[in-house]
Amino acid sequence: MSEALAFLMAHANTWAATALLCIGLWVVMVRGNLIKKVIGLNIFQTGVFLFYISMGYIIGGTAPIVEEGADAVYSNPLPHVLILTAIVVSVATTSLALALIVRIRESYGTTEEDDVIASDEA
Amino acid sequence: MNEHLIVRVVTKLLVPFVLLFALYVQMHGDFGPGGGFQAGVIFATGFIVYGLVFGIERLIKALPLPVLLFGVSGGLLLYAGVGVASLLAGGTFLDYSALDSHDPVHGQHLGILLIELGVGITVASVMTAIFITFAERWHR
Amino acid sequence: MNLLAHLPALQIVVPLVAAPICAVLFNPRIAQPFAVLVSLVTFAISVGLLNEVLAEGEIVYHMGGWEPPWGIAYVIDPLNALLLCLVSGMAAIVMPAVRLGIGAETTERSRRLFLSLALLALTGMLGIVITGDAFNLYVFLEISSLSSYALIATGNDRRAAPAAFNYLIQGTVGATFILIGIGLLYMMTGTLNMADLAVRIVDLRHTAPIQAALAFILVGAAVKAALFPAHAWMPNAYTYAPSMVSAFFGATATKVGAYIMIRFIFTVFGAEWVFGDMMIGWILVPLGIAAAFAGSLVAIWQTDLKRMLAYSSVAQVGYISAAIGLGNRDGLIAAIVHVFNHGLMKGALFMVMACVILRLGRADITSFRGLGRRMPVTMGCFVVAGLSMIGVPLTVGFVSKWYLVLGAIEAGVWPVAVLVIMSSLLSVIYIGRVIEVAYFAPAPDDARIQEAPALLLVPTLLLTVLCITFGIATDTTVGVAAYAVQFLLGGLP
Amino acid sequence: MIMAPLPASWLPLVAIALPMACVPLILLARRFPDVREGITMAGASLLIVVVALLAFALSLGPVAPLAVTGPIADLPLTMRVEPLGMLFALVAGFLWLITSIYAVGYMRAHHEKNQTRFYVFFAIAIGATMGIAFAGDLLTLFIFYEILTISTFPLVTHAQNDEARRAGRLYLGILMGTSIGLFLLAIVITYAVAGTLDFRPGGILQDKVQPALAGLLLALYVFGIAKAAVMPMHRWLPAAMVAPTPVSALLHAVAVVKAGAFSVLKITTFIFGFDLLAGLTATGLLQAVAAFTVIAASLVALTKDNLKARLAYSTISQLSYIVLAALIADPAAFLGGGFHIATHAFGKITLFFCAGAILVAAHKTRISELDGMGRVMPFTFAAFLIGSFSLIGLPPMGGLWSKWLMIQGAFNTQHWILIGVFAVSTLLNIAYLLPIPFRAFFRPLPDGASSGVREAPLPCLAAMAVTIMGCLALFFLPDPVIAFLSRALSLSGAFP
Repeated sequence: MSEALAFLMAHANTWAATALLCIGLWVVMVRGNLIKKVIGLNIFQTGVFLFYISMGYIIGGTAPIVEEGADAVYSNPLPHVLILTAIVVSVATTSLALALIVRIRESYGTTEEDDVIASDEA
Repeated sequence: MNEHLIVRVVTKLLVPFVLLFALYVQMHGDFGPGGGFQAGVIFATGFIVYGLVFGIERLIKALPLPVLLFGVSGGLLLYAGVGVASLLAGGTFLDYSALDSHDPVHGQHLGILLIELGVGITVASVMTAIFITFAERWHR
Repeated sequence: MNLLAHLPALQIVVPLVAAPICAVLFNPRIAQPFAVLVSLVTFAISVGLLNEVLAEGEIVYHMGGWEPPWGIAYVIDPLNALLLCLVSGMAAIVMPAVRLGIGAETTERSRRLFLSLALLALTGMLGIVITGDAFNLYVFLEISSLSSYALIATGNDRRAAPAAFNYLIQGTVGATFILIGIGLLYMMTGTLNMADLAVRIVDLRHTAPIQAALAFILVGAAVKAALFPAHAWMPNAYTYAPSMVSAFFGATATKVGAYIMIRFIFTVFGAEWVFGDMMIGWILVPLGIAAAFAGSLVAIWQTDLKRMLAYSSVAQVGYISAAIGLGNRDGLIAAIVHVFNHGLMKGALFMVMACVILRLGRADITSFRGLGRRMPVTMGCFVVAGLSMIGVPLTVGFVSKWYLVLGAIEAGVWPVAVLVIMSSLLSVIYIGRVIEVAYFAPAPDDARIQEAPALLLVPTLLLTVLCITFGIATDTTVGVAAYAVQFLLGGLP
Repeated sequence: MIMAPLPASWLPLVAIALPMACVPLILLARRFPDVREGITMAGASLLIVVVALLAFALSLGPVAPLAVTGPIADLPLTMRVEPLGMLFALVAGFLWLITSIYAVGYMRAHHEKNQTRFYVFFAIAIGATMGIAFAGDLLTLFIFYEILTISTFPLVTHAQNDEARRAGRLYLGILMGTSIGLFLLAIVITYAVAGTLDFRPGGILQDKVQPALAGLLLALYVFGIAKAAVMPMHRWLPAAMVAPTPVSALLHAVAVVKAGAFSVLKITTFIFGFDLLAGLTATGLLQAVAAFTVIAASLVALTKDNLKARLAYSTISQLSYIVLAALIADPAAFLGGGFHIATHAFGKITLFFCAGAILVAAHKTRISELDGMGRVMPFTFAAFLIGSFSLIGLPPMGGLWSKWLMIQGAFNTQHWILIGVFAVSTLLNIAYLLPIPFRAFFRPLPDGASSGVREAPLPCLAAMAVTIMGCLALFFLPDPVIAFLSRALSLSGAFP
C-alpha cells in the first residue's frame, strides 16, 4: 500500500500533468460551447507546461544563476526557457481563438457549435 | 468607472510606476531575472489597466492602433535587424560577438540588450493591441 | 563577408523581416510588389541551397554561432532542400496573383494584413523544413499554423470563421502532441538536436518514454498532414478560405506535415526500428489506403469543387502515408516525389478555382457549365492538372504512382499495389465529372463570362506546365528524392 | 542513301513528331479551312515518306534502337523498329492520308462544327499510334497508349450532346480504367520481377515467374489492353460510334483498335515468348474468352440494324481473331495475326467509308432503310461488297491469307476447337455482312425515297477506291508482307 503510494507521490507532477492533459482534451472534444473548448485547450496546454517544468527541476536545485564560490546544484534552465516560448504561443493561440469566436458570434449570434452547424444547414 | 474616484486616483499614481518597473525589468535582463517577454507584459499591464479604468477611447488616443502596429513590426524588425547586422559584421546570424570588433563581450551585451528591447516592444504592443481589439468591439 | 555562406539563415530571415515591413507599408501598391520581390528572393535562395546540397552534400549552419547542443542548427540535406524549393516556389508563383485573387474572396478589413500573414506562414513552413532542432521545429510549426488560421479566417464566407476555429483547435492539439513527444525525447536524451537525438536514441529504444514519444509525434504530424482519420479540419478550411490561400496551403501545408513524419521516422528514430519492432508500417499503410478510398469516394459526391479538391487532398495524403509506411527505398522515393508533385497539381487546381471564382463568384459544379468554351485556358489547365491527378503518363502524377506501386510490389504487399491503383481510378470519376460539365453542358445564356485576367492565368498556366515538365524530365524530382533517400536510409537497401 | 540527313534510328522519332508538329500549324490556320486541310494532307504525305524510308532502311538491315530519357529514371524510353510495328505504322500512316482525303469531303458535306479541333486531335492520335508502333519497351508503349486514349476522347465526343457524353463516359471509363487499373499494374509487376521492360526476342519473363503469376499477368495484359476489345471490355467500341465517320473509320477500325491487338501480339511474343505462353493454363482460358468474343460479337452484330453498330461489333469479333492468333503461340498464327492487322484495316476502313458516304449522301444510318439504294449509289455499294469479301476471307481479297495463316497456326498446335471457331465465325461474317449490299442492289427502291439522293462526294469515293485497291493488292502480293513479318519472327527467336 505504502509502496504504491510512494510510487504515486514520486511521480506526482507527472500524474498531475497527465490528469490536466486528459481533462483538457476531454473538454475540447465533448463541450459544444466554443469558449469552453478554448478553456479546455488551455488546460490541455497547461498540462504540457507542467510536464516540461517538472522535467527541468532537480530536487534541491537552485535557480540557474551563477554565484561565485557557491557549489550549488542548478535546475536545468533549458526546459523552462522552452516552455516560456510555448506559453507565448499558447497565449497567441488563445487570443486568436477568442477573436474567431467574436467573429462567429457576430455573424451567427451564438457561440454554441451545434447552433452554428444548424444555422449553416438551414 | 467614472464614479470610482479611488480607483481612478490610485491608477493614475500607479501606472507610471508600473511602466518604470517594466523598464527596469527590461534593462536588467542581461544581469538578472527579467527580459523582454516579462517587461513587455508588464508594460502592457500598465496600458491595459489605464484603458480599463479611464476608458478605451483614452487609451486609443494615447496609443492609436497604427502606432501599436508599428510597435509590433518595429520590435520584430529590431530583433531581426540585430541578426542581420551580425551577419553583415561577419558573424553568423544573431552572433552578437561580431557586433563589436574589438571586444566580443561588449558586443554580446549590446546584442542581447537590443534583442530584448525588440522583444519587449513587440510583446507590449501585441498585448495592448489584443486588448484594444477585443474591448473596442465590445464597446461598439 | 560572404552572404552565400549564410544562405540557410537568409532563407528564414528574408521572409521573416519582410512580414513586419509589409505590415507597416500601408499602401498595398508598394506592399504587393515588395512581397512578390521577397518571395522571389526566397525562392532564389532555396534554389541556391538545393544546388549547393547537390554539389557538396549536407549543409549545417549554427544560428548565433552556438554549437549544438546549446544552439540551434539548421541542417539542409536533399530532402529538405527539395521541400524548401516547393514551398518557396509555390509562394513565388502564387504571390504575384494574390492581390487580384483575394479581391473577390476576402473581407475588406482583413486584406491589410494579408501579405504579412502570408509571409509569416511562408517563414514558418520554411523554418519547419530547414531546422535541425526538434523544439525549433515546434516553434516554426506554430508560427505557420497561427498565420494559416488567420489567413483562412480572411474568407468572406461567414463559414470561414468556424472552419478556421476548428482548424485551430485540432491543429493546436496536434502541435501540442508534437510538443509532448519532443519533451519526452528531451527528457530521455538531454538534447534537442536531431542528429544528436538520433545517436542517443539507439540505446533507449526499449524505454516507454521513447516509444510514447514516437506515438505522440506521429499522431501530431498526422493531424498536420490531414491523414485520415485526423483530416476533419481540412475540407472546411480549404473550402471557405480564399482560393489563393487554399492554393498555397493545399500545395504546401499538408506536405510539411508529411515532412515532419518522414524526418522523425527516418532521421531521428531510425527506420529499421520504427518499421521493424514498432511495426508502424502496419498503421500507416492501412490508414493511407483507407484515406485514399475515403477521400476519393467523398470527393465524387461534392458539389462545391473546392471541397472536392480538399477531399482529393485527403486521398493524396493517404498515398504519401502509405508510401512512407512501405518503409523501403522505392516507397520513400514515391513519398518524397509525391509530396512535390502533388503540391504542383493541387496548386494548379486551386488556382483554377481562383480564376473561376473571380469571374463567377462561386465554384460549385453548376457554375462550371459551358466553361470549356468561355474560359478555355483555365479549363485546359484544369484538364491537364486533373489528368495528372489521375496519374496519366507524362504528367507528374504518373511518376509518383509508378514508384508507389513499385514500392508496394517490392515490399511484397500486393494488395496495396492493387488498392492504390483502384483508388486512383476513383479520381477519373471526380475529375471527369467536372470536365463533362465544363465541355458538354450548355452554358447559361445570361452570363457574359470572360477568360481570367493574365495576372491569375499566368501562375495557373505555369503550374500546369510544371505538372508536365516534371512528368517528363524527372531528374530534379526523382533524382533528388533518390539522393535524399540515400541520406535518410543510410546504407540500407 | 546518298544524302543520309538522319540516321535511320532517328526516323521513328520523326514519325511521331511529324503529326504532332502539324498541330500548331493547324491551329494557326484555323480560319482558312483549305490551308488547314492542306497542312493535314502535307503532314500525312510526309509521314508516308518517312515511314517508307524507315521500311526501306529496315529491309536493308536492323535499325539501331534509340533511347531517350523518360519519366522513370532507370527506364529510358526506347524506339525499336521491328517488322511487325513497321507494318502497323505503314498501314496507319498510309490510311491517315486516305482518311484525310475522305474527311475533307465528309466533314464539309456534313457541316460538322469544330473542324479545327477534329484535325488537331486526329493528328495527335496518329502521332501516338506511331509511338505505339515503334515502342521498344512496355513503358513507352503504355505512354503512347494513354496519349492515344486521351487524344481520341475529344474525337469520340465531337458532337458534345448527351449521347456523345454517355459514349465519352463509357469510352474513357473503360479504356482508362483498364489501362491504369490492369495494364499499368501488369507493367509494374513485370518490371518488378523481370527488372526490365524491353521487348526482347524470346520474351523477358521466361524462367523468372511462377506459372500462376505468369497466368495472372497474361490475363491482366489481355483484359487491361481494352483497346483490343476482348469481351467483357468491348463496350467502349460500339459507344465510340457516335464519333464522325472518319474517326470511326481510321481510329476505331484501324489505329486505336489495332493498337490494342498489336500490343497484345507484341506482349505475347516479346514479353512472354511462345515457349512460356504455350505452357500456361491461363493461355487456354484466355483463348476460350477470345473465341467466345469472336462468336458472340458476330451474333450481336447480326441483331444490329444500325450500320455503324453492326460494323463495330464486327470489329470486336475481328480483333479477337488477332488476340486468338497471339495466344495460339505459333509462328504461322503470329504471321496471320500480323497480316490480319493489315487486311482487316483495309477491309473495315472501306466499309466505314461506305457507311459515312451513305450517311452524308442519303442521311441514312439504318440497314433496314437501305432497300434499293444500290441503284442510286452504285459505286458505294460495290465498294461495300468488296470490303465485305475481304473481311469474310473470300478471294480475291487479302483477308483470305490472314485467315488461312491463323487456321494453319491452330492446326499446327492442334487447337481443333479453334479451327471450328474460325469456320463458324466465317459463316457468321457472311450472314451479317452480305445482306447489306444484297438488300441495296436487289430490293426495290421504296417510292419517292430516291429524290435528291446522289452518289457521295468525290473525295469520299476516291478514298474508297484506294482502300479497295489495298484489299486487292494484299491478295495478289502477300509475299513481301509475309516475308517482312517472318523477319519479326526470326528476330523474336520463335523460329529455330
